[in-house]
Amino acid sequence: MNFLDPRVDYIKKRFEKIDRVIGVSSAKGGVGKSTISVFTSLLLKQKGYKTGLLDLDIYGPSTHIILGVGNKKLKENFGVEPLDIDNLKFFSSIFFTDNKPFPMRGDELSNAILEILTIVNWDELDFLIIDMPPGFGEPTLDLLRLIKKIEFLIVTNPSIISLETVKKLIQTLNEGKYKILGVIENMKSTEDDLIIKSCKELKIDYLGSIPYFYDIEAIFGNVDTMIESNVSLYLDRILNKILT
Amino acid sequence: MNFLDPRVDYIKKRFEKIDRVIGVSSAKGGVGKSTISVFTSLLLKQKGYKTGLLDLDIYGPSTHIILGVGNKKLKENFGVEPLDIDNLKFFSSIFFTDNKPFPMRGDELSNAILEILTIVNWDELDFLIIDMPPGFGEPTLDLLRLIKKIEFLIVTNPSIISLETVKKLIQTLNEGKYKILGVIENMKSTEDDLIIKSCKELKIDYLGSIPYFYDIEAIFGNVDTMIESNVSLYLDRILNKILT
Amino acid sequence: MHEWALADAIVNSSLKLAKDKGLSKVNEIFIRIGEVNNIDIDAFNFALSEIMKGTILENSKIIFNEIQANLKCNNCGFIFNYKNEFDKLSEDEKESIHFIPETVHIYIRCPNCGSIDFDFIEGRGIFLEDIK
Amino acid sequence: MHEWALADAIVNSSLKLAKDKGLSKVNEIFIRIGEVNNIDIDAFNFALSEIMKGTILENSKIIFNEIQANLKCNNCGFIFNYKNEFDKLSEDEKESIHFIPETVHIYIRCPNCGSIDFDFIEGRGIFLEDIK
Ligand SMILES: Nc1ncnc2c1ncn2[C@@H]1O[C@H](COP(=O)(O)OP(=O)(O)O)[C@@H](O)[C@H]1O
Ligand SMILES: Nc1ncnc2c1ncn2[C@@H]1O[C@H](COP(=O)(O)OP(=O)(O)O)[C@@H](O)[C@H]1O
Ligand SMILES: [Mg+2]
Ligand SMILES: [Mg+2]
Ligand SMILES: [Mg+2]
Ligand SMILES: [Mg+2]
Ligand code: NI
Ligand code: NI
Ligand SMILES: [Zn+2]
Ligand SMILES: [Zn+2]
Repeated sequence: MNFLDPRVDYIKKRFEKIDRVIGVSSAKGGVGKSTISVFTSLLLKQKGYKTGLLDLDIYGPSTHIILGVGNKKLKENFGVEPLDIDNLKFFSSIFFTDNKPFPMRGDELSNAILEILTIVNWDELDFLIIDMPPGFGEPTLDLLRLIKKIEFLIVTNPSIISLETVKKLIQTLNEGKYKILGVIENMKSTEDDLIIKSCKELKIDYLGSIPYFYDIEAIFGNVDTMIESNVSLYLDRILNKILT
Repeated sequence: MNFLDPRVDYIKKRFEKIDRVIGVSSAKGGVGKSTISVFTSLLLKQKGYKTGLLDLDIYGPSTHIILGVGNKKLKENFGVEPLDIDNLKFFSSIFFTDNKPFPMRGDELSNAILEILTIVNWDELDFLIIDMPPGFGEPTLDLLRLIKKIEFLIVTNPSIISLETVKKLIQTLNEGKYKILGVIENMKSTEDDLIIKSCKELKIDYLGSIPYFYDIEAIFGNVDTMIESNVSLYLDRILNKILT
Repeated sequence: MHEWALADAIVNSSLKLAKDKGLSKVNEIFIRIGEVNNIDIDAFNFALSEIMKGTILENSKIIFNEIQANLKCNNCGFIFNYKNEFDKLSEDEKESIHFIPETVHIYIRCPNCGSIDFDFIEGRGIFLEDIK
Repeated sequence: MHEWALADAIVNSSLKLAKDKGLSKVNEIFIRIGEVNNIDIDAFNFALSEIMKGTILENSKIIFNEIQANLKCNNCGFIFNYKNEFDKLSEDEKESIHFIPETVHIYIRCPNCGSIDFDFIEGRGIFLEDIK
């Protein structure tokens, strides 16, 4: 079709009201993107920033589990309003999927993402944290295309397998001259410096590490405990580096 | 286009010569799909089965790292021949990507997958193990569409987050009446029975667990050591359940 | 009424297009509406006219081109009409599709083979066709 | 020569189509070849005639319809000709694309904006157009 899709420009307009858009990415799965997205947005709102959290992992949404949010009906107001969780604005596709499987091909996924970016009314924000899915498909390509000011917070664990994919992401972002805030090494349990060394080689900021916490899931769902947790302690030091 | 894509029927023909096609899946990332795919195929070929391993995680291929295989030129013979690793037939897109990032939209990914299924000449096999990417997009949908006899070996770790996505995969496969071999609980480090219980509820076979091995990556790249390792010891017991 | 956001997006694009076309006044706006979006046309129309007030679009005639939705199954090739399947859904399911049309993949199956793997051929999305 | 596999696939589909059409002998086979696949036509032709031997396709005339490849950038909208970009590649890169055409996403960039995010408009793939 050669008709004008009004979403493309409207998304740009919506995002003008958001100061900083941070994509939490790694291209690799299971490294802690969702966990770090949630804790990051909780810490930012705790510091008084107007903060939003958008779960764009539509095949495998997880942030609602970490936050302990069930199905809710969202209010409508120039689109739909994100859920307000004690001042954190939160949107996940689960509000429309009844938490059912949502299999679809990439062009449909892209359409769903554009629709979400169009209709969710974040209003003014200091930070929008976007929890990204693994891979190099539509979610990443559409954000790169639509939100040029997006900054990337890259997450890896201390594994050669994750590192391999993370390197590819960094290469792609560098080539497109996108802003990379740096790398967080999550689930660190030894003094191994594989990731630190690789960051040096790649000329990327190594922002710090978060230890492997055996029982991390025990605090999921309890926002206050999460903010007071050791995870937050470590993450807070890291975030201070990117808040300047 | 309304022209006939000869790949669709040809893929079905190629797969007629393969006895059992096993997709190692979870829809969730980082749970050990690639690790289990590699160890499974090594164990099967060790038992004397004609075995192939296909890495379909084209955004984040990992099996070559676990196997310790670098860039190779494949032989051509009615297509391209998979690499022969001491009798294991192995194909990964990395042989054509120079290990560079391979970002693309889903329809292109689908095309790449169809091309690979068309040109790779597995010849006769007892088992083809397919390492699946996370998500619910083209790789899964195309396999469901093209290879009706595919069986699924589902991998999760002992996490509520992974379980949530794995449940959705099982629901989708059940609905389509695809064969599910069962669930492997990988990286188990406590006696928690979350996964066992959920398998009962879902009426899915719980095949067993593989412990969390701190230094698992130390043996990656050394095929003989991998076959002799504790990982293989645990996995072997699991595989015996699906070899009957 | 999330129709307000969609109307706002259409107005935004119409103003841009008017600029590109060098128009100082717009009299007609042609909007293509896919059946799947299940738009409340009255609400949409009202939102449009409110948002257009004070712009060069004010008082434009809105011409809606409503497109029936058809789907094609990737598994069996069957082409099917959306409406028949849609009518079977609950109000909540209909509402989800209204907000995110791709949720059809959750709530609808190919009536021929039961597959989840189908695509829209047409009838999805809201587009600005033209302005005059 | 991986052309053998592609030829085998075309023969496979032609035989099926002949059956569907109720043909007892085929005389002409129309094949659409995308530029991106960079097929060695002589080798392909040879493979086809060898594989067709002893079937109702034997001695058919093969009519190739070669389609130029054009790409469209999703980032900036630019439409560009594939050939110009292809000519700049190394032999190894060309060979990768010959096997898996989508590897263009690795080796080629939008000449206007440098983006990796472009799609084929046409000129990718090998299709059976018709048989007679
Ligand atoms: N620092 C940590 N220590 C221990 N487990 C963690 C840590 N961070 C995340 N996890 C766990 O690891 C798994 C993957 O985390 P998740 O945030 O879902 O990753 P991703 O979003 O990258 O797929 C989850 O089960 C989560 O509970
Ligand atoms: N049983 C295990 N114990 C410890 N680490 C493991 C185990 N299985 C896999 N891993 C590690 O976990 C990470 C994810 O495994 P991987 O096979 O890449 O998962 P997936 O393919 O599901 O993304 C890798 O770094 C791998 O080395
Ligand atoms: Mg996640
Ligand atoms: Mg993997
Ligand atoms: Mg489609
Ligand atoms: Mg395309
Ligand atoms: Ni509405
Ligand atoms: Ni060839
Ligand atoms: Zn169907
Ligand atoms: Zn471009």
